Amino acid sequence: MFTLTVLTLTALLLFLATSATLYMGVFKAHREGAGWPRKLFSGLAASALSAIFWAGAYGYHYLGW
Amino acid sequence: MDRNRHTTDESGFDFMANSGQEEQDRDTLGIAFAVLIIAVLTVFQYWKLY
Amino acid sequence: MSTANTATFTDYDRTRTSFFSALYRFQRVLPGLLAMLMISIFSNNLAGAPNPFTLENLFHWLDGVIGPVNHQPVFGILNSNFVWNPLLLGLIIGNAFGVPDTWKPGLSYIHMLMPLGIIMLAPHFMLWHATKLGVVPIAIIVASLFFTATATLLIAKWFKLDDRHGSIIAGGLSTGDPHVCAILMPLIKAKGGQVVNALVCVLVFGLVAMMALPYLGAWLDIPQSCFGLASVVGVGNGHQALSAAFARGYEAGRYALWYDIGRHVIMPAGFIYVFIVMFIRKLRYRNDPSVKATGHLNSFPLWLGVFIFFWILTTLHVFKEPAHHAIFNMVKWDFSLAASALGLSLSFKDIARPGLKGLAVTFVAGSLRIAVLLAALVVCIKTGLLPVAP
Amino acid sequence: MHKRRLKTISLVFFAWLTALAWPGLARSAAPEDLPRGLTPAGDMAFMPKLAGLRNKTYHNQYGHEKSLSEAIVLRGSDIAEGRATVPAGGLFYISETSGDAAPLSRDPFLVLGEHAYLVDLATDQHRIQNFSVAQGEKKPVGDTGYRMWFDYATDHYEKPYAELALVAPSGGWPLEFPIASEFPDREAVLDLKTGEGHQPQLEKFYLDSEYLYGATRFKAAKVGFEEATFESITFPAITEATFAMSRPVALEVRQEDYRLYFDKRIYAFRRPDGFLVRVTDFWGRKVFGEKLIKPVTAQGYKTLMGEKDKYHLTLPEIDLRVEIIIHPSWMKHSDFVPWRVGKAHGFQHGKLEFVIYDDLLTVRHGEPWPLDERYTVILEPDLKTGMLKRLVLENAEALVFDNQHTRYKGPVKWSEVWNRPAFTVVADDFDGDVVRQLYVRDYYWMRTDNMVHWPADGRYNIDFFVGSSPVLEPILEHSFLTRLADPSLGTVVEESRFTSYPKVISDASFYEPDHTAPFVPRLKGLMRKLSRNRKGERLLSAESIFIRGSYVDYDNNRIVIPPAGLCYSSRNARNIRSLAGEKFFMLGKWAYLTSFESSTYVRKNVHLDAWKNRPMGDGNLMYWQDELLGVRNKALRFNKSFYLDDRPVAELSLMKYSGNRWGAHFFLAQGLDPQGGNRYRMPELFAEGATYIVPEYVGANYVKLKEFATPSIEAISFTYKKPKEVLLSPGGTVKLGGFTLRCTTVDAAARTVALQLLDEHGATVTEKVLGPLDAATIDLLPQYQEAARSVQLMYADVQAEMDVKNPFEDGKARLWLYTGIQRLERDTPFEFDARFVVHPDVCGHCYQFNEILLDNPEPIILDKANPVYEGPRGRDGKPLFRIVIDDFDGEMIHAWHIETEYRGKIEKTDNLAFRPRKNLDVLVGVTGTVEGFLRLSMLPRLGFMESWRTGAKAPATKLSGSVNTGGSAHIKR
Repeated sequence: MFTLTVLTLTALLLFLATSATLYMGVFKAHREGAGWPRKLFSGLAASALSAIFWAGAYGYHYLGW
Repeated sequence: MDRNRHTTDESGFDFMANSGQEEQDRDTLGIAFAVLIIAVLTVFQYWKLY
Repeated sequence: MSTANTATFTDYDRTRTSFFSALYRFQRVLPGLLAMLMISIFSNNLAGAPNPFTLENLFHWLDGVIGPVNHQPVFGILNSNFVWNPLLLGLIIGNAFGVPDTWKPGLSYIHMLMPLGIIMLAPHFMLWHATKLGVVPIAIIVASLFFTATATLLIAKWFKLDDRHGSIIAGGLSTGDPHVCAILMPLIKAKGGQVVNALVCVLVFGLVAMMALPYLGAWLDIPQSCFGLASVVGVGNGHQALSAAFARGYEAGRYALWYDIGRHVIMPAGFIYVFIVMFIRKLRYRNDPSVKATGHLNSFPLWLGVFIFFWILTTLHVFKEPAHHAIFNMVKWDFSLAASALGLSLSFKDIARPGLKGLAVTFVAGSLRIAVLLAALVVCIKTGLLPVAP
Repeated sequence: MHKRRLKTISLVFFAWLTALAWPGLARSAAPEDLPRGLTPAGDMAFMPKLAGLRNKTYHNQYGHEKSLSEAIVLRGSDIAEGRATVPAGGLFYISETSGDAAPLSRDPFLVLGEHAYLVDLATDQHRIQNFSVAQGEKKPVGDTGYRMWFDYATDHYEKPYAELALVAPSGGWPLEFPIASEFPDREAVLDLKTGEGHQPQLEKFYLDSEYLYGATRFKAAKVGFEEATFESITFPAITEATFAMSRPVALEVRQEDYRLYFDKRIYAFRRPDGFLVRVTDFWGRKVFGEKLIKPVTAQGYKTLMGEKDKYHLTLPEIDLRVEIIIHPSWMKHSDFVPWRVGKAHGFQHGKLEFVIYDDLLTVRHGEPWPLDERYTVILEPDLKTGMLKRLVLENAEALVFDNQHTRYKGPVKWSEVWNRPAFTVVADDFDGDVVRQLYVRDYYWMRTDNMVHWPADGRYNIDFFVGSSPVLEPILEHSFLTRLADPSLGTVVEESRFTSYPKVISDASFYEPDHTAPFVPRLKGLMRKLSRNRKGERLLSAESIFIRGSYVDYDNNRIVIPPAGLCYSSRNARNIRSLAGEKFFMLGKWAYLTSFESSTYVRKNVHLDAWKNRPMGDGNLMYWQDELLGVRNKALRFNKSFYLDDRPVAELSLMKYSGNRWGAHFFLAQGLDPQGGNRYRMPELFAEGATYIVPEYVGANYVKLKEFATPSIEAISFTYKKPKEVLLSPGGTVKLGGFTLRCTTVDAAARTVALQLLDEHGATVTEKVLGPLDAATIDLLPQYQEAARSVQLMYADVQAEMDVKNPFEDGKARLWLYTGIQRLERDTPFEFDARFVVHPDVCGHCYQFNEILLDNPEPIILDKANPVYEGPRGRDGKPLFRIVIDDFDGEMIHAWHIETEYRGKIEKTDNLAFRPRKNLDVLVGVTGTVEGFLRLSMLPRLGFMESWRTGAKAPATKLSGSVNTGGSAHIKR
C-alpha cells in the first residue's frame, strides 16, 4: 500500500511536471502576453501529451504485455 | 569580463555561485531534507509500512 | 563581474526571512527545476519513473551491440552511471542550445542537492561488511587509500597544479570512485570544469591501468585471487576493475567482486581525509593566494558532520535492508538532478581549461600507487600474509 | 509465391529423376544421420539471456496462464581443419509454450520474437508397430524425427522393468515412463482386499505393459534388461498450424447488421444454429465470403478436426479470420484487453463479439518456413493433448563456418515493419580444431558474450543453447550434474537478496532447499565410494548434507533452521537390499544392512483438494492440501487438473519426506473411452510397483480416492561389522557373537538348512530351519520380506542367513554371519547424538530401504553469540561437520562455511555466501536426493551460473519473465 501510494504520487508528479514542461518549454504559453485561448489550449495539449506518454510508460508496471 | 552565459542571468544571478548566508541556508535546507527523507524511510520500515 | 554578483548577494541578505528563503519563489525556480527533472528522467531509469527512453537504456542497447569487453559492458567501463549520464546530457544541451535565464534560479538548487545527496549516501557504507575479507586485505586497501591520497596531493603540489583540481583528483583516484570527484566539489569549492576534468583524468588513467594491469599481474605471477585485490585497489572504478580482473581470468574476476566491498565501504574516509588535509592547510596558509581549496569555508561544514553521524548510525546497523535501498534510490534521484545542473553550467572550454596537467598528475600518482601496491602484494604473498585461494 | 512453387516442383522432379537413376540417393538423409532428438555437446555454452529472445507470461482468451519462451540451439557441430560443420537440423530456433496452444482459445505463441496467436491446427497421429530399442540407445522412431530413449532398466524379484522417454526432434520430452512386460497389470490391484493403516507387504508387483498419456500410447511386447520391444507406439502429430501475427480486434456483434472493420463490412445474421457471417467490401457490394458459424466457448471437443470448422470463417485471400466469442470482459484475468483487473467487470448477458484476426501465417510440418526456404518447420505437439507445444525452425542444409564464412543468418522473421533475419550466428577465429570466437546477434543487433569461455584454449565444437527455454532441462539430462559441479569457479553461489518476506515455515519436512542454495559437489569427510555386493553388482554409496527452509529472522538478528531443516542423508545409487551383504554409509562408516521391516500404508476414502490459486500470489508453495501417508512417510499432492475431451484429468504427485518427488507425476481420468470417439486415453487407476491409487471420483479441483496404498519402512537392522562367510557341514559349529551357531542338518534336495543357536553354556536359545529356498521363495526374493525372513535366523544382535545364489557346496551349507546388529527405528533419537532423529526412507516401488536421513526435531538458532552448530556426532563423539557463520550482520549472511575433520585435518568448503545471502540453504555432496533437488532447479541454477561467470548481478527473483526461480517452469512439484 505504501509503495503503491508512493508510486502513484510519483506518477502524478511526473505527469504534472511533464505537462508544465511542455506548457512552458514547447508552447511557451506562460509568457506574458499570451492570450487565454492560447493558455487554455496549450494547457490541454500539454496535459494530454503528458498523460499519453506516462500512461504508456507506467502501463508497463502492471500490464501483462 | 563577460558574464558566464551558462551560469549567470541578466540580473547577475550566478547559479553556480554559493557563499555567505545563502550558502548556509542551502546547506541547512540540504541537511533538513536529508534528515527528513532518511528518517521517514527508516521509520516507515520499522513501522513495517513496506 | 563582481558588481552584479554582489548585488544578488546583498539582495538575498536583504530579502531573507528564514533559511527557507534559499528556495526562492516557486514561480521563479520552476523552469529550472523542470529542466533538471526532464534531463534526469531522460538520463537514468529512476525509481518510480518508468521512462523507457533514457540515456541509460540507450547505452545498454549500445553495450549489447558492441558486445562485452572481458564480460563487462563498454559503457560501464566508461563509467556511465547516475552522475555521468545527466551530466553528459546537460553538457550537450547547455552547449548546443545555451541555458535560458529563466532556468538559472531553479538550477541553483544544486547547492542544496549536493549536501542532501551526500548525506543520504551514508547508509551505503557499512564498515562491518568488509570484515569478512580478513586483516591483511583490509590493511592493504586502507593503506592504499591514504597513500594514494597523500601522494597525489604532494605530486599535484610539485606539479604546481591548482590545489582544488589536485584535491579532486586525489579523492577520485584514492577511492577509485569517480563519484567522489562530485562529492568533493562542494567541500573543496572546486570549479565545475575542474571536477569534470578530474573525473576524465581518473577515468582515462583507469582505462590505461585496466589494460596494463593484467600484463603486470601475469609478469609478476600474482595468483588470480590476489590479482582480484590488485585490480580493485589499483584500478578501482567498478567495471574497469572487473574488466582488468576478468582479463586475467574468471577466478580473478570473482575475487574482484569479493574484494570490492572493502574498497567500497571505506570510500567516505577518502573524501573526508582529502577535505580535512586541505581544510587544515587552508587554515594554516590563510593568506597564501595559491591556496584555493575549500575556498571561503571558515568552519567545518555542518552537513559533513551530519554525514559522519549517519555513517556511524549505519555502522550500528540502524538502516536495514529495504530502507537502505529506498534511500539509495533517492540518492540516485538527487545526484541525477544535481549533475544535470552541473552539466548545464559548463562549457566544453571550462573542462579543457585546467589543461593536461591534471592527467599528468593522475598518471604519476596512479602509476606510483600500482608500483607500490604490486610490490606490497608480492611481499605479502611471498611471506604468506595474504591468503591465496586454492 | 508462384516462382517458389515452380522451383519446388522442379526440385521434386529432379529428385525423382535421381531416385530413378540411383536409389541410394533418394533418401536425402537417413533418420540416424539427422541430429533430431539428440542433444548438443556436453560442453556446449549456455547463455540464459539475449534481448531478442523473449520470455513472457501471457494469458489466453479464458485467462489461462501460458509461459512462453524462445531459444536458439546449435547441436552436432564438429570442427576440423579450421572448418566447423553443422548438419542439417543442427541449428534451430525453438519457441515453446507451457501446456499447449490449441485453436479457438486465442492461445499466445511467440514466433521469432513476435507475440502471435495460434488460431488453427491440423492434427494427425503417428503409429509405429514392432519397434525395439536397446538399453542406453536413442533410436529414431521411424522417420518421424522422434527418438525413443531407453534410459535404464532395473529389477523387481529379479524381473526387469524399464524407464523410457520419447524424445521430440528438439530434444524435449515430458516425462520418463515406466513400463514392463512381466508383471500383473494395473487393473489387478482391484482384486486386492486390504484393511486400512499399516498392512502387510503386497506380494505382487504391479506394472503395466501399456503406458497411457493422453494422445500417446505405448504398448510393450517384451521389456528386458537389454532391449525393449513395443507392440505399438502411437503419438500425435501436427501437420499444419496457422498463426495470427498481430493482436486481434474485438467488435460487438450487431445482429442483422454489419460492423465496419477498416475497409470491410462484417455482417451477422441470426440463424437457429449460429450466425451467418458475411464479409464484404466497404460498400457492401462485393462479398468476400460467408459462412454459418457458432460462437466459440471453452469446450475442448470443438478443436476436433471434424468440429472446428464450424466455429470460424477464414478468408486467406483477404488475410482475415473471424470468430465469435462471448464478451471478453467476462473473462477474468484475460489479457484480451489491455487492462487486466482482479475482478470481473460483470457478465453482460447475451453479448457476443467478433474476434477478427489478420496477418495470418500458415506453416506446414516438414516444409520450408514461408519467409525463408533455408529453414524447415517442425511442429511438435504436446504428447498429452496433441496440440502445439513447440515450433522449431531448423536449417535444411548442412552449414559450414570457417575464417572466410563467419556468419550465418537465422530465419527471416515476420515483422510489422521490416521482415529481417531473426538472428545471426557468428563463429570466427578458427585455428585448427578449435574456434575462439562464437556469438549470436539478435534482430536488435544485440549480441551475446563470447560463448568460447576460454578463448586461449578455444572450443572443439560450436554447440550452444541461448535463451531460457524449459526444453533445456531434458536436453541437459546427461550433463547437468557435471555442469552444475563445474569446479572452475569454486562453489557456485548466487546471492539471494534481501526480502522483507522471508519464507518462514515451521517445519521443513517435504520441502526442498531454496533454489539459490549453493551446491558443493565434493567435501572431504563426506563419503562417496563404490562397493560390490555378493552378486558382484557395483553399488555407489554416497553421503550428503542439505539444509532447507532456513531463513534470517532479521527482527531478532538471528538465523533459523526450522525442524527437519538440517538433514544428513546417505543412500546408494539404487535401493539397498538384504540377503546380498549390501552396505551403505552411516556418518562416514560402512554399515551392512541385515534386514528391514516394511509395511503397506493404506488409506481409504481420501479427499484431495486442488490448491488452484497459490494464495500468496508469488509462487510460494503452500502445502496445506497435502495428504500425509503414514507418519513422516510420504505426502500426496494434487498438482493440477486439466481437461481432455472435456473430462477432468487430475495430475497428482507423491512427495518424499526429503522434499524430492517420487517418480513421475501420475494422471487419473475417468471415462475416456477410445471406442466412444475420444481422442485421448488416461489410466483410470494408478499402480506402479507397490504404490497404487484407485479413485472413486476425479473432478477438476477435487479427487476422491477409494483406496490408496504406498510402502512404508518402520525399521531397519544393520551392523557396522563386516559379515563373514562360512561353510558348515551338518554338526559343524561356528562362533557367532556371544553365541555358538550349530548346523544340525543340511538338506540340499529340500533346500533347507536347520540351525541352532547356543549360548556360552551350550543351551539352545533358538533354532530354525532356514528355507526351503525353492523356486517359489526365489521368485519373491529379495524384496518380499516374508520370503527373506525365511532364509534368515535372527536372534538378539546376531544373524545367520543362507547364501541365496549358492546355498550348498559338497553337502555343506554356505551361510553369512552378522554380529553387532542394531535396530534402527523410524523417528527415534540417533544412538550417538540425541539432537537428531533417524529416519529410514523407503523406495516407493518395492519395500526396500532407500535412504537414511538424520534431521533436527528442534529448530536451530544461529546468531552472533552462537555462530557454530555441530552436525550429528558419531561414535567418537566428534561431529561429522560443523556449520560456521563467519560474518552475519543480523540481516544478511556475508560469510559462512561448512567444515569437516577428515584424517586429522580441518576441511572447509569455500565461503558459501560469496555474495550476501539471506538463508543457509545448501546442498553438499551428491546423492540421488541432491540430484533431484538440482534437477528441479536446473534452469535457474544454470542461469545463475552464467551471470556468475561474467560477474554480472543476477536477477533477484526471476531469471526472466516466465521461468522463475521458484521452480522449473513446467514442473510443479
